[in-house]
Amino acid sequence: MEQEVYSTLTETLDGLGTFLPEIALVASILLIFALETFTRGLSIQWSRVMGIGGFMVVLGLSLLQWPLLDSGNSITLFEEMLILDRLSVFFKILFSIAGILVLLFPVEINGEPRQVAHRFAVFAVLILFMALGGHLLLMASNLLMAYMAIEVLSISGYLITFFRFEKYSGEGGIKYLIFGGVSSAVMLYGFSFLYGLGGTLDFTNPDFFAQLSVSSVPLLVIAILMSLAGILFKLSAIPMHFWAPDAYRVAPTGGLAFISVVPKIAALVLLIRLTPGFSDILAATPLSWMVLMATIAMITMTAGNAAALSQKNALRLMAYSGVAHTGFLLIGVVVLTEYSFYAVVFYAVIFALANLGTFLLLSVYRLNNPGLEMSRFHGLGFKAALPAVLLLIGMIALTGLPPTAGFSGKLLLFSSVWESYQSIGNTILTALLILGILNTVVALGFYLKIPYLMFFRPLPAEAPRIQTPSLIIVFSAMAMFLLLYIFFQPDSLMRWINSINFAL
Amino acid sequence: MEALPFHNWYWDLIFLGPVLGLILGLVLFKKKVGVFTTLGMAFSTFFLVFLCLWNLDTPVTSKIFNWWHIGSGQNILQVDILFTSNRLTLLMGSLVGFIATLVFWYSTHYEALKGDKSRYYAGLVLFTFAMMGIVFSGNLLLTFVFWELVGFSSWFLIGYWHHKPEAARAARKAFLVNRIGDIGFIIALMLVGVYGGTFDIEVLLREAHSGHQAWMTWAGAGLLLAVIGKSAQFPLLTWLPDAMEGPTPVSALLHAATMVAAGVFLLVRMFDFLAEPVLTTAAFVGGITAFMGAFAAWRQEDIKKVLAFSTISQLGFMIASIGAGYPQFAFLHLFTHAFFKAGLFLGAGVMAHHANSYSLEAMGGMLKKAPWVTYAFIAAALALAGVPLFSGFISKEAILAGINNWTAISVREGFHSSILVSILLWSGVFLTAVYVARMLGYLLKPKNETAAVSTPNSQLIPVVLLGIGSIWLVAGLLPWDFSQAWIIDQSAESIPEAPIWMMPLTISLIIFGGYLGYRDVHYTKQKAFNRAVTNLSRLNWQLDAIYNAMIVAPTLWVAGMVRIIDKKVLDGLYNGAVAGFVVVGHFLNLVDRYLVDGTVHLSVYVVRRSGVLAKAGSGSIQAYLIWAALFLLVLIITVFFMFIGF
Amino acid sequence: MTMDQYLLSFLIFTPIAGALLVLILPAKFESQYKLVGLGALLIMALILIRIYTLYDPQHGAGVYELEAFHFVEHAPWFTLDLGAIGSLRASYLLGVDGFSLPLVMLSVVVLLAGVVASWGIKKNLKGYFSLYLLLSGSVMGCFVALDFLLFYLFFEFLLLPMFFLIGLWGGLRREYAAIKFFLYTLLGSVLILIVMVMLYLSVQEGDGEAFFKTFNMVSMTQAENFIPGSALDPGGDQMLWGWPLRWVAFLLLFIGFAIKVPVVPLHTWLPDAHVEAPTAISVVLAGVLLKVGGYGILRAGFLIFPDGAIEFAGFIAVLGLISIIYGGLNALVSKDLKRLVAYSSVAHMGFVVLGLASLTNEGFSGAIYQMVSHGLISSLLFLVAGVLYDRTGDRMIEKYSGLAQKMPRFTAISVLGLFAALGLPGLPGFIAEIMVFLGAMTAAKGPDPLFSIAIPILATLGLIIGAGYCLWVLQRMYFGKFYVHNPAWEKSLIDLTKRESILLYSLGLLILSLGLFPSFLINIYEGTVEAAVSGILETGNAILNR
Amino acid sequence: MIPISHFLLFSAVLFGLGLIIVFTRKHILMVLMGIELMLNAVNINLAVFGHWDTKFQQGQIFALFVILVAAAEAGVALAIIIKLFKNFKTVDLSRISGLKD
Amino acid sequence: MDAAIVTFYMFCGLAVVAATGMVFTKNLLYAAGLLAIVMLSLAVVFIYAGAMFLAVSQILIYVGGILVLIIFGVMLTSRKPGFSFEAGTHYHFFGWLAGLSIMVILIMTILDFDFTRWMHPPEVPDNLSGYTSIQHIGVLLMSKYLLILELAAIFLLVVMAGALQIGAKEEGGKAS
Repeated sequence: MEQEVYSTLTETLDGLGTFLPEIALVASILLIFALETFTRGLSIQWSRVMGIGGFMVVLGLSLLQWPLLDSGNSITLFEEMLILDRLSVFFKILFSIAGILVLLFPVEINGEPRQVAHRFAVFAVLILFMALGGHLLLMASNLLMAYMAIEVLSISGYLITFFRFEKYSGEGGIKYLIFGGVSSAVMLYGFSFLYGLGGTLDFTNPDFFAQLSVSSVPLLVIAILMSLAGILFKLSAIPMHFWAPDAYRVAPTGGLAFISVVPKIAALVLLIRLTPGFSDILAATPLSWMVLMATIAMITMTAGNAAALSQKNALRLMAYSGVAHTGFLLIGVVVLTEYSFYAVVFYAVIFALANLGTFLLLSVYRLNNPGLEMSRFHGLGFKAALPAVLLLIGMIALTGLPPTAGFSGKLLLFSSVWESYQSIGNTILTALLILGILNTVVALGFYLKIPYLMFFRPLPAEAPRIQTPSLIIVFSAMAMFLLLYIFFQPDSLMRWINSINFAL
Repeated sequence: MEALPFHNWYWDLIFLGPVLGLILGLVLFKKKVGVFTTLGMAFSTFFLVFLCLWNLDTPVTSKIFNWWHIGSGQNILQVDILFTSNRLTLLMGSLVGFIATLVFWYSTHYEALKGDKSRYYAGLVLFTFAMMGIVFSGNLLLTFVFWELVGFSSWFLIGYWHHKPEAARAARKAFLVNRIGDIGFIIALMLVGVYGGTFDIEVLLREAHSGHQAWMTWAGAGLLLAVIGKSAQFPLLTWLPDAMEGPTPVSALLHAATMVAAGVFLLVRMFDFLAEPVLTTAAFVGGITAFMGAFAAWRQEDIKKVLAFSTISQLGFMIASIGAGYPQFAFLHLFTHAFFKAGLFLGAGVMAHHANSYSLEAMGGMLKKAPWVTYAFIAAALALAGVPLFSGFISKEAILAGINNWTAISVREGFHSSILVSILLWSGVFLTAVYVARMLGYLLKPKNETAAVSTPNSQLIPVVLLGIGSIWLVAGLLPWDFSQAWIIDQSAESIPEAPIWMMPLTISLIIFGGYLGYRDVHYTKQKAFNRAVTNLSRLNWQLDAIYNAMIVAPTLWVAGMVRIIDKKVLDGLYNGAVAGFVVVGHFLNLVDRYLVDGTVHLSVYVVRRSGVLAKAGSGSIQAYLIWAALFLLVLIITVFFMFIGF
Repeated sequence: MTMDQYLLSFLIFTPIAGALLVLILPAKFESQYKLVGLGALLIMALILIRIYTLYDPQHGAGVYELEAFHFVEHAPWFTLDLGAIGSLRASYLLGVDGFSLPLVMLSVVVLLAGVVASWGIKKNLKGYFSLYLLLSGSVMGCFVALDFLLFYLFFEFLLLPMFFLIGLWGGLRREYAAIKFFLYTLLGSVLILIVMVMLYLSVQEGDGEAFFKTFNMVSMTQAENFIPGSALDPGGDQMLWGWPLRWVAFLLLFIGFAIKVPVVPLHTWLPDAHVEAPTAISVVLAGVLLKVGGYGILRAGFLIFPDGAIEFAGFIAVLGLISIIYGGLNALVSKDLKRLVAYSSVAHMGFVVLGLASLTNEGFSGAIYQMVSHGLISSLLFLVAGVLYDRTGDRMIEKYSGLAQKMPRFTAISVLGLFAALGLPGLPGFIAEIMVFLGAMTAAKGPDPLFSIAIPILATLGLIIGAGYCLWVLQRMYFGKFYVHNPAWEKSLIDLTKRESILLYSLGLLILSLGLFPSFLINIYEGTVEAAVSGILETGNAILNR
Repeated sequence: MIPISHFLLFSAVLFGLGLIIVFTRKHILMVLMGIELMLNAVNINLAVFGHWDTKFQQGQIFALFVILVAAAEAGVALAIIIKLFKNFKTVDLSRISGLKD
Repeated sequence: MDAAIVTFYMFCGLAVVAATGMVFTKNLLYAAGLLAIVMLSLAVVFIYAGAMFLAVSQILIYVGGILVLIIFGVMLTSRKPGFSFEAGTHYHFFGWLAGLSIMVILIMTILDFDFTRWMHPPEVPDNLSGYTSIQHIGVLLMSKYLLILELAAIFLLVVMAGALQIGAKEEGGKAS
């Protein structure tokens, strides 16, 4: 026993070397706390610098991990708690970049200046914390770890949602929280059965799925469905998406950008890791994983689009847009072929990029229009052309039209569906393909709504002056440029993705 | 006579004379553009006559250049610019040139054309040019090009006084009705191009000569349809009377040598190509038209209308003759008709100038006012009526003989209804005499007005020339023997013998008809029957009303329906597709409500209908949760059913 | 001259550079934007002249071999590694053959006319001219791209500038029209996208070492480039819902492009878009954009899926016939001059479809000729409507009468345009239509029971209807007693200005010369047409009889 | 020896009751209590399954962390509820509906 | 029947009755009390499941922490004159439908399941024979689950900071 403890601790210590990015995240959190506590409080600028610095370090460390892992390699850490492979490193890099951008957003915290500074420090911490949760979920190979990571993401999400400190913050936050609480309880209930039937929490352990597949009965199906609930909640897929519009409506734009990207992608990675096992064990039941996921994907994208059509608020619109995109991301896990894996990773990157860029621009408009009501976008395209045009590009990218990488992403995704249809021949795939493509058309109806209002409606007489913080414009322009660039040179991104090992 | 070597530049002389005249006139002396154009036309005509003298019996076809072609090797379809000079084309060309020259000349002092005449002469030149094209073209497609150009220039000239709504309407009607006929031409072209593989008329005629094929019948039928349109035959005859809205010289040109003659000419030209059924149809069409036109001419009030219907009727004679298998006689009649009809129109123009009106009532006492013109007019009118010693007698006699022969043969072969054609034609002869006499009666009715207006020489001379051209000498030396007419190519086909009873019968019909017609001038009693006849005649058998009710109105109705389909159904489909999965029951309501407001509103509507997902009723988080749970339940229950084997 | 290799790129990027220039120039130079636009288009015209002088039909027909194309530019674009199923390669592949060159020429002319017609634009010049130039570049790209992805890119790129040009500078219901246009066309392009996906997953090309999935449209035309067993393999028998997959793909592609053409019943976006768009944009829309549809059907539909083309020829011909009659009848009852012209476009493009469906030399020639001639004629007619609209702001036919007395020159050019539209011989529409008729008649000889002789014969009805509405317009608007609905217009109705005269007369002259000298155009494409037709029939029948 | 299924049935009942509370009660705190009830039900499952996992005791440890997280969540919830109460003067979920389209 | 087993079912019954009471009671404070009863009963149930450590934690954290927090919440949010601890219900039909059906389905599936694998008592590995389960868990927490434990620490720290920041009074006199 002692020996085992010793070896475990040694392994843990050894593992720390490959855990540096997360350590850096924790360190920055602690550092900000320490400075906040032991000085007279950090100014906004300093919090920002600290947070961004932290993310920079994380970014650097994550980049260092990339060559460490050959494409085939994966390292398990902390007694099979975590698994480090290129997939997780890839998204860690993305998360760090997202984190840097998110901290650059204009401060949207209400309150008296000194308090705002305090609050911003906590906000920075929460962003870092959410990134930590994201990292852990990316690497999770254990249901306990996954649960903890999901909870980290959730709770930091609830808190971030509140961090505008306005009247409705509480409502959005509590709705998010209740929904999250219930869905995590449901998920846990599912996990408990998975644990009980599988005998272990470590889902990379071959025993786990082997044990599970012995007991292929309704209970197992229910356990899987209930476990999915929590993951779908993080993905904001239907039917677990209801929190999104309300939470999006009140959350600070920066935090929102992070919430809309990090938990979603991290949960997607978890789902990617679970998919082979789940689809294997479900193969023995009448419920096929492919049909299940395809159904959820179809419903999600369709309902998300349909709901988005009627929105009058840009943030709610973005919420439903996120829902619809979840549907598209789920296409990738319907059939997890190598191609669809590449496609979905590609799509996720593009989605993150477009979403971040769009939120950056929306934050500009939010300075004068805190609720981002669409009715107040009228004519702004002529008032300030540059952000409007950039927003247009972002929206086109989200729609998935050329010449933006959104199109490349959709193209690859649909191609992968078609390719697997060709090899499998399941008709639900054609349905998925057709519905997905039709949804692209429908999506146009709402994505272009804001640019449409900005260009096609006259400017009201008492139009507010638009502040255009140059830094934000520069960064969003960079994001949009990247979207254009990746369309023209998709191989620049694909080369990276190709070196991720699909075998997981 | 020894034939001249034929050079391609001859065609330049033939075609470009009036064009150069026009251009020269426009450039040099705009006021005298008419004179220049007339000179140019006269030059071309002289050249044509000259060619007639030398080259009448040596057919030449010259290829000017390749216009376009499709394909290569075996499958090539060539469209060459081909011009053919042979007996028929040269004679026709000379005729067109002659009449055109006179009309051009006449027009130089035509008072109703005020001010700038360059537009008018441009139209005339185009008209003649196109007609020449039809005459000489050796390529059926090219013929069609000119054919349409004739249509276009007639549209242009009929609508010359475009500020008059009637003129504009008449122009449109003329072109449209012609267009209907042209459909036949296009179908013929399609068949010829696809099955014949060439548009070369000579080749086609040769091919047809060596044996008729089925497609030729249909192509011929198409051509006949085109001719029916262009030559104003039944049932497409309504446009010609309306075309009187144009200037009178234009009418003269149109009736005599260019437009309507083109139809007859085409049938003559393509005669070998036409199959038996087509010809029979043509005979009937011609017979019916000859009768209908003559009847319609009977009670007209307007001298130009009388003349217009007479043209229709005479064209009917020609078509019937072709149908009976005697294109030469048709051509002979075309030839004589050109002279006297041009004379009639030009004369009528002068007289109308004197009477300040085209109304027959106003025409009295012409003999005093413009004696020479009136004499010429009477000569031409007598020719029209087919009075012996005038050209019309010869040609009409020929046609009647031909028809008689054809009927006899047909009846012998058991085709008894061919008698109808004979009867119709004879009645046509009779009615012609009636309306000519009636017209002359009005003309000669004494009237006590002495407002003498002098007639300029440029008008007097053409009319008189044409009047002279109406006597028998124009056709042949012997005023009673059509077979000796110099136009007739004796070698070409068998010339039927006229039965001995024919000439007396015609003459007596003419005398009787003339008597009746002359009495008709003074006929004032208003009997119901008489009124009905008058209405029927004056309104041309009510054809306009019938066509309006049967063709125009239904077409517009269909178009309106299509419009509604377009607006309601197809737009509705679009809007409905945007609406997505809205229940069918809502569909119609939807279209009505959102047709105008459009897509944006529609999508909102869709979501209001299907937006339960977004709203879940109350907007409360627990409702959301319940929805999610129900969703999960549905999933689970589905799975259970799957387990059971549902 | 080495620059000659890159002529096509210049053609695409000159207007795009112009657009950038307009964007960069500060608002101070606002009045110069149109000059930039004009300059860019003039440079394009010069490039085009250079292309035309260098173009030698003897060099090759194009269609099936990349070597036989002209001015080919081939550069790698990107290569994506897709894991187990191999790599995907897209290239920057440009080239013209007899199909594209006439349309390129047409586009340059129409775009030039459009820029002159835009002279009167007052609102937001920067946006207008930059979008216009962007549109010009995309149009060029559409016609010269030989890589499907590149083509699709340009095809989609037509959409957004057009959306804004209609939606921002259009008439009263511009927004409705813009959205409708957008959604319709997007639907079409989505269908095309599906087929594109199927295609590139099925076609491969090798570079000596390895095989790549490719977007190369020229490679897609050859059966041996299809991967055996792949979805669209001509040798395979993949089915979808009981239909051969290749047929399904062909139909999707056809519908996608048919929306753009437009073919009844997918046309309802067109009248609205045309009516609401500003004059210059209507001109471009009718003159160029519709042709992209026809070109797409030919290049992507018929050449890649010859079996589908043969199989559905009758069906397509019926659609073309319906378009002809249906568009004509609609035009007959249109009250708005622009709407009338728009519906006449539907009818005229129906001839294109009918010609293509005939799968004969004549039909193809006619279709291309019709595209060019309709491009010019409809441009002229839209400009005519625009002249009137500029004067009075109203285009209702019933509100005018006797315009000929006030505006003789305007009337003259209108007469030319309308008679060209109704297919008067001597004008290009006639040549195109007669070729289409010949083609359809030839095709009617074939075995397809649907493609009967009734189709060409019924199609001739379209000519009567066409004459009906054209002449009716002339009679109602131009002839008769002078009358305008609003007395104030009497003063504003002046005859053509110098700019308008130059524009309209030169277009008229072009139309006339095209009508008189068709060989000028036919020579460019006849070899291509022959190669295409024989190729389609050969490979198509080979696939069908397999 | 109590059969494992009895534990599981017990937990299922508790879980269901928790769900019903979450669904039907208007008071936020009641909803929170419902969630706690559900989490407790989960813990029963984990604990009872963990009984057989003697080597790593994952069940118990999982349950432990569930309790921990639940506590944290309750803390956050309370903080938000207090703010909410300040702004809305109510904690009745049916009356907190400022965010609607 | 063994008295221990009877005790187990008693506590189970108690918990279920208390939970059912929570569903129906109008008074918040009663509900909190009932929740306490449920949790305490559960602690007993945990012992029967062999989870001593958990039982202790349950009492400590749940009853001592969370429940107190909730009662705090109840008190803090009822500072209104005339406020009774009443809490209404809604969504009677769909709420009960969804909840009950899920419950029934769960019960049915559990009844359907074959639990023979869990019939035999757990095997204790040799190297653990000397330890109690509480000791074992302690060791595990410090070795295998060290990472999670640390994470939990950070978790609590951050959540506390966040919750404090949210719950703190507004500065500058804007406090309400």
